[in-house]
Amino acid sequence: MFHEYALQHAWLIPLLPAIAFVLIGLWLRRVPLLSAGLALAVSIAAFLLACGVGQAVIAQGITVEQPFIQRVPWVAISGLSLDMGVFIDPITAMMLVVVTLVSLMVQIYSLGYMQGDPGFGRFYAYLSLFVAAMLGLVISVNFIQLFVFWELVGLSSYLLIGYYFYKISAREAAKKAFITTRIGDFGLLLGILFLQILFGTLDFAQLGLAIPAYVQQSGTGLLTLVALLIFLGPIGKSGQFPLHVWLPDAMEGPTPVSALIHAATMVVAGVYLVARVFFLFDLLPVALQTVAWTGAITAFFAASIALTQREIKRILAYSTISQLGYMMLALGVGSVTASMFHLMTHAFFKALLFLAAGAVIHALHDQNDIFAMGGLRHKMPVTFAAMTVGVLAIAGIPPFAGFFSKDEILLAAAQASWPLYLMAVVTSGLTAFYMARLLFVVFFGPEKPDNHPHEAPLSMCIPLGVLGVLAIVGGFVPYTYHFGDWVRFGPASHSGLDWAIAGTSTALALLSIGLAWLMYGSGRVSAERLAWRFPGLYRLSYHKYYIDELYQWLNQTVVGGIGRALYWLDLYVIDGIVNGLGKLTLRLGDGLRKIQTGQVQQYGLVLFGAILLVAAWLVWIEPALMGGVLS
Amino acid sequence: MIGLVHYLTVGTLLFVIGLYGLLTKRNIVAVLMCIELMLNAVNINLIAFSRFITPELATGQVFSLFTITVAACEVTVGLALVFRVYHDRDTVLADRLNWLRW
Amino acid sequence: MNITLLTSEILVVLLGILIMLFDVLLPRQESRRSLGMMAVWGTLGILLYTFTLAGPPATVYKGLYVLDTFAVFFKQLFLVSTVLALLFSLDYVQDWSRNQGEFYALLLFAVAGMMVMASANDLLTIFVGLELMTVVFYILVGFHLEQVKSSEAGMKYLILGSASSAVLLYGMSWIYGATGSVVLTEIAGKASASPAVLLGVALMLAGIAFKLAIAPFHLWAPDIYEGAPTPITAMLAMGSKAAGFAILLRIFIVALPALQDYWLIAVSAMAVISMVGGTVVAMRQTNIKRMIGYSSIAQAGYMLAGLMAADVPGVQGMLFYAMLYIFANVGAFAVIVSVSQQTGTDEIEDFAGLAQKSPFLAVVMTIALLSMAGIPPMAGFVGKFYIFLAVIEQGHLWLALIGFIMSMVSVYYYLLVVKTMYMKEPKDSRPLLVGSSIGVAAVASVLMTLFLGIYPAPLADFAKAAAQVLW
Amino acid sequence: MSESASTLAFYLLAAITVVSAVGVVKSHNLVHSALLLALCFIGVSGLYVLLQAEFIAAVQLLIYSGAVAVLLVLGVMLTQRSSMADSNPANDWSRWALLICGLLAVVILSVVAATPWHGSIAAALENSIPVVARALLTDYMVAFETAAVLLLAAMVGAIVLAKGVEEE
Amino acid sequence: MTVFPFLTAILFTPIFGMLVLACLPREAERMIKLIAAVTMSVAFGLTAYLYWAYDFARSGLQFTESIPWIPELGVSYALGVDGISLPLLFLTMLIGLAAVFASWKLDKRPKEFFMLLLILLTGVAGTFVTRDLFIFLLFYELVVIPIYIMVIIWGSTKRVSKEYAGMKLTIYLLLGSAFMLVGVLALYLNAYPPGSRTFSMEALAQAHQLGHFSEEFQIFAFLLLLLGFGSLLSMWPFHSWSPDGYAGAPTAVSMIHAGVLKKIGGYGLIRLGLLVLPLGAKFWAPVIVGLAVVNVLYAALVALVQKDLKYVIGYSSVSHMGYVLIGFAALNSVSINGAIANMFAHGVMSALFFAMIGHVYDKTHTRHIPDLGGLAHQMPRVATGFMLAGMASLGLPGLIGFIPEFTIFVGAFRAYPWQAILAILGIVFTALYILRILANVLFGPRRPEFDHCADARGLELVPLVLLGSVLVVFGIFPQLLMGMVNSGVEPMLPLLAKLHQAPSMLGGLLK
Repeated sequence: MFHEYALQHAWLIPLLPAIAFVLIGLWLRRVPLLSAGLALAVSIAAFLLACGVGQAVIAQGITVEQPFIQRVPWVAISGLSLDMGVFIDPITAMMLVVVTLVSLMVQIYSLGYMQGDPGFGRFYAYLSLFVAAMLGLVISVNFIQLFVFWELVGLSSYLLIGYYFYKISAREAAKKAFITTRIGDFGLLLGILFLQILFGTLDFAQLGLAIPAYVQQSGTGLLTLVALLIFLGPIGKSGQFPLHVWLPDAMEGPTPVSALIHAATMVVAGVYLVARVFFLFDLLPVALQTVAWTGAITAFFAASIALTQREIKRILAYSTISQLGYMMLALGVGSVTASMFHLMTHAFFKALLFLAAGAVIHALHDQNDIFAMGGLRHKMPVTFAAMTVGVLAIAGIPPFAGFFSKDEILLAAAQASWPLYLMAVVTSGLTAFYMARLLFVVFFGPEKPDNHPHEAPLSMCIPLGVLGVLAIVGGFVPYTYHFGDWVRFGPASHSGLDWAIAGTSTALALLSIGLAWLMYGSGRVSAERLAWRFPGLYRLSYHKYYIDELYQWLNQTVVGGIGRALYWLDLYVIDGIVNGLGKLTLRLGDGLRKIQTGQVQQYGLVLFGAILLVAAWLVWIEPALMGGVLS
Repeated sequence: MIGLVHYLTVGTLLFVIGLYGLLTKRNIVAVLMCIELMLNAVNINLIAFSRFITPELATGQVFSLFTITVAACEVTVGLALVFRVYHDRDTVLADRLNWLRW
Repeated sequence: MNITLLTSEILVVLLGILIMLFDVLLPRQESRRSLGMMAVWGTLGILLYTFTLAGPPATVYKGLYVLDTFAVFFKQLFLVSTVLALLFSLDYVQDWSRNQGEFYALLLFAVAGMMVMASANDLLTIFVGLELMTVVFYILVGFHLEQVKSSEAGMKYLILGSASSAVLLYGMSWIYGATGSVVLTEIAGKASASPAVLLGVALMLAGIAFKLAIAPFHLWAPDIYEGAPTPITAMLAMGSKAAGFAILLRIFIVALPALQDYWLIAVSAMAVISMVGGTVVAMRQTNIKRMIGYSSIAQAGYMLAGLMAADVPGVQGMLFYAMLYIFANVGAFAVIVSVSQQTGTDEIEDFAGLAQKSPFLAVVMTIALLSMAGIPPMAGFVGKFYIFLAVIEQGHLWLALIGFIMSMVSVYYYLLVVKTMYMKEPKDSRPLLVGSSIGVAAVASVLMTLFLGIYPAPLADFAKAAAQVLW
Repeated sequence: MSESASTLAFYLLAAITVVSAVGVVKSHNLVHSALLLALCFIGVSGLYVLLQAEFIAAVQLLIYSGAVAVLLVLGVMLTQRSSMADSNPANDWSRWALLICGLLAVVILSVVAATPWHGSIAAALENSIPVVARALLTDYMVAFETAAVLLLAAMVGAIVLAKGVEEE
Repeated sequence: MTVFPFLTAILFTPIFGMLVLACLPREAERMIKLIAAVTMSVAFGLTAYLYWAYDFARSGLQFTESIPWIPELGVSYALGVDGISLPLLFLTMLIGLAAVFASWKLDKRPKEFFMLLLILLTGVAGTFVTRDLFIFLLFYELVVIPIYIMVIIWGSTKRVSKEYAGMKLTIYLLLGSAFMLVGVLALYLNAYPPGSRTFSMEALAQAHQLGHFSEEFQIFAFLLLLLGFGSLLSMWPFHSWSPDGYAGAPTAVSMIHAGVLKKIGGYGLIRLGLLVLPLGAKFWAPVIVGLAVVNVLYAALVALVQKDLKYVIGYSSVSHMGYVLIGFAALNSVSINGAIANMFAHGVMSALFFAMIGHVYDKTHTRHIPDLGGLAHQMPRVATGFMLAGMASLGLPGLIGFIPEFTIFVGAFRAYPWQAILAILGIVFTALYILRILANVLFGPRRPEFDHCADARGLELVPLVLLGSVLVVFGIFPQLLMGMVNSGVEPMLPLLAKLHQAPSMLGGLLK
């Protein structure tokens, strides 16, 4: 049985791309076709295996409560043993399918997009590494494995963002991504260490049993701290406020990379992590609240920035941050189902959006500014269609995929607390507005004479088609097939659509789109005038609330300043003491040397002076001392 | 009654006088003379001890004989060196001998 | 009366007289190198003969002159250093127009004096032996008739040396006066902490410390080391110093152990001042002989530190150190002689590029200097190890700490020489030819230095046997 | 000799010795110094006689007052070509030298005073020469022989060093 | 016992090679290099065999040899390796072999260079294989002088002159060793009564168990050892020799010094400090932890503002040694495992770093970071090496650096949570400076002035391949290393358990 085989060999899913990475990286790099072929073949195999795993989950009735687990020892020393393994439950299966599917699409797309690039082989090597890392993360059986692959994901994203390493901006963006996520990883690592110290194990299954018992016994104080530390990791990786700054810059990488990593899959690792260890968060109301508020603030905040951005990929990047905020919000209000559902649909439509944007950029020879585009709907009909589907999906217009998942989140939020719900709803309106703005500016209006766009090649259109279909049906189909029965935490909570909430959000989205049409489609309302009317707000939004500048200052002035100060200390105090001692000795040598005047009678004076001292010491002082001691 | 202490006192005085000369006379020949004074002081000590401490053994007398011999040798060699220095440097002043220093 | 015990001393003196005779008999023009070879082989023969002397202690007459393992150890030490010093004297003195025969003969007389010191068991014999050695050294220091520095050095040495002899003698007279004896073993029984004895101890300590160039009685040493003919500098550093230690140990361990509490503090102060002062001042020297002069002050300090332990291991360490110091010095001076033969001066700058002109000499010099610094696997390390082991065992940890720190600081100036040899480019490209006799001395020094550093057991056992005699 | 006579003799001789020694050091004329030195040696030999060491006294007269003093005068003559008037100057460190010498004298004298001397009540040897002679050739034979070598070496050395001057 | 004396063979192979070199004329440059390479290959091969043949199950010292040497002092020529020393020995030979190839292009006085290199390697290897403290000391200082000569002849003068750098390195370490020597002597004397004294490390450790060392003595002696080993390990504030020294030294010396020589300090702390003077170690542990935290953060921050590549790596090694110190001072089996493993890991990565810097410097004649850039264009292989070393340095999982660091953190967190948190903060700064140099040196626009610079090729690739593959293989299969180390740490478990109750200087104050 294939699904049985797939389940038993699930470890092959990350391993295959890893092997591909090694092979391509070491030997095949120079042969583009072979590289791409190998990477694609491996991706297809991984996708098939992932589907097999999915099938096995359904067929064998693997549930969240009864996952399928394999473990092998990795490191075993006295006092600490770490395993690697496979942990399959419905959430994992869903992630496996999504990741392999999207990555497969991106790899096909890249055949066309990256054609002729000198680093073609290298690109596929990196992609394979990324896929391997991400899949390894997904099937993690314990925290350490998760952390290992978490970091590897970070590495591959570093490599891919910096793919155009000759561009200063790309190089800096890569660095920024790595370091920003590292700050989050610091917290994650601390959290992991706490867990290791507290429970002596990092295994998800074992922790799932141990933590509730611990909470019963010792309360939640320390564990809340642990959970918040762990949450720092997702904040970094999933671009949550305030560590979101790397994500927009990450768009320096090739567009397929943006699609794959910084939209659809990698950034959701944080969300996935929280979902995976929800057994921990679930018991800690404070931690949950933090997650929820972080998510909500991020969602709103990123959307408000996206309103004014000009670069197409940047707008999409902020929308990603915003949507990730949604997912976090969902988790924070306790709905793993909604979060995961949105994660899946978002993967489809965001990949679609990015790939379509990539097609546009590709067609316009790396033009990125949306206001330099315009009227592309005639020349690029496929791309236009794909983009439209994507925009409608993200805006939450029924029956596109986004509608269903977003609705579940809004519902969960509404049930939890009304401020959160309000923020979510407003954000959804903003989302619809800026996405529509993007669509109208790029595809409508007059054509720009300088542009000579052409439709994307077939290899790029196929993924657009596939993802487009998924963006349309990806919400409705799972919804009808009771997604929430499988992907959940705790008992399944199958609630139907709440028509009030759905209606509100849909109406708001349509209104926003209409407003966008007025401003950017037909030009009835001047966007400039609006910006001029609220200069502070506009500038705040356009400059991304100056958070980048803050970090820049922290890094350059504070950290660099401390570094320089310490270096000064090192050079002039610590080393100064060392050199000073050395110099002092030499000076002393010079001084003592001068005693040696060459005057024989001065030598005599010193000589007899010393004799006098010795004699006086022995004859007078010492007997007195000894007498004193004795008596 | 003149006893050991008296002789030792004379010896002491002779020793420090010689020493003073050794340290202050510029002429090397004078310095050599002062060294002889110091050795004589030692001899006074030895003979006095020989008389008052070990009169029957005369160890001090034997010792002083050797001292005299050694002193003679030293002064001989010293004068020969004075000639050499005088030949090389045209001086017999001790404080001019400062080419070797530091 | 067992006159055969004096054979080795008699042979040395006879060898010296024989050389003087041959010097007269040889035609004036003929090279005097043969005399040097005669001295070398003769001394070597006597050295071999001394190996038959091992055995229970024996005395010549009434115990005033003893031949024990301690004496044999030092005699062999003197003979070894003489053989090696003679080997590189051959090249050094062969340019002299005359007096070569006298040079060898006098050197041998000095050795005879040292050998007497090693065996002497009474203050009188010690004094006469010491004077034989020092008077001969006054002569030899001023022996380089063509060098102005030489006569100045000789004169200075004589003035200060005689003064210190007078002090030593004065000290002996007080001891004699207080105890009524000059025989060490008898003094041991009678010495009490009376002022006269203490004064005697102080004056003798100062007098011997002068011979050892222990700070603050060291001021003569750098000047004389610089001015003396190089082989004599070597002998001063090796033989004279070792002989000084021989009598120091005899007097203070055999005769004055009862006053240990009194002299130990003075000894420790002197050891510390020597170690620190010698090391610090040596750092700023530009003349290699002068630098070795200062370093020898520090070395004497290390050896003196062994006396602080005042037990068998301590003395064993001192003896071991004295022996290995011979080999280190021989290596260094052999190279100095070779280099100054070519350049005519003894400045450290002249060693520039030696590693390229003569890698062999550079290696010899490096090993010799590092042995002095006490870096393993050279013998110097083991020597310091023995000494400070004993010192720590007696509870003077601070002294060992100062000692080790100073020996590591001393690496600085030794390395300056190494740097000059290895890093700087040679001033001229003439290859430096190494004379065969110097080569032999250098090879012997390197081999022994490494051997003693890696396998010190035989010498250590010998030194221990020698040290045990004193108790 | 009666006790008072010997006391008187002692003080006289001691005075001669010390005063002439001071003269040696203080005189500005080197020849005067040399002559005073000889006088000092004679005084010392007188003290030896008082100590009943006649043989040593004789040796002292012969070697010191005779040979050494003459040798020194010879040295003075050979190296001093200009006038003798200021041939024996002092250097600038006399104050320090005085301090050291004074303190040293204090130390030594305090020792002399403080030491409980274990004097022997035995009378001096009537004739110490045989005792000395026997000691020289038995107990101190090695030292005696060594001294012989020392004399030989000093002679050879002195000749070599001094000859270097003559021939040039 | 007629077993082949592997350790002696390993120890004497470089000496033998050195003697062969001594006999060659100095013009035979290629021959000299070949012989050096063959020598080191043989030594490396033998060591690798030992690593493979070591029996985990038996643990403890294996491949032992023992010949009485100086019976009077209780010195014997005793060799043996366990799970602590064998990885370090392996590291020595690995880096030694790499260093030979990293110096392949050297054309200034190669004969002397390779002779000194072989002496140096013998010295380092000797400290790891010996079981006798005396022999340990012999080898410990043997290494200093060749390094000095190599620095002054083949080094480079940048911020400080090479003479200064060499002298500072030498004197600094020797001064440190002076304290250590006194400590060792005191140890030796206090261990057993006269007559039954011995320098055998096992016997000294035994002496502690017999209660021969009072607590006061242990505290004092440990301080002396700490001063010596700590300065070798560049413990703050005794670290300032390290960046200057590495900057002045030629590539091979930097590799060996940063790679293995420094580790002798850590090795000594564990072998002597912990096993022989456990109460002393316990007493000083809080201080060491404090200093180690300073090491980590301070050096990382200073590395951040350096302009010279070698200084960055120099300070980076100071920073990493902080982790080793923390691991040591936490005094539990996990952390000590991590400390030893981290020494190995850091050795490999820093050697690779220095090899790559050496290559870059050879070609571009500069190490000034602002002058460099975009080298990935001209030298992709070197760039790969840099990336590997850098990523290992910032503790990327899958490379060798991660598991040791993680283990240290786990162990340290248990004993000193607050200090551990500060130290873990170091990983952020490490990332900052590592990524900074990677970005500035490797990436960025192509610079035409470096177009003539060739990538590593042929034998120059050996260091990269050798060290890089160890980085990756040991990273993916950390048990290869951790299992070995653990077999060395396991015998300490009873000791560590007992130590748990022992008092420390700051009592429970900081805990």
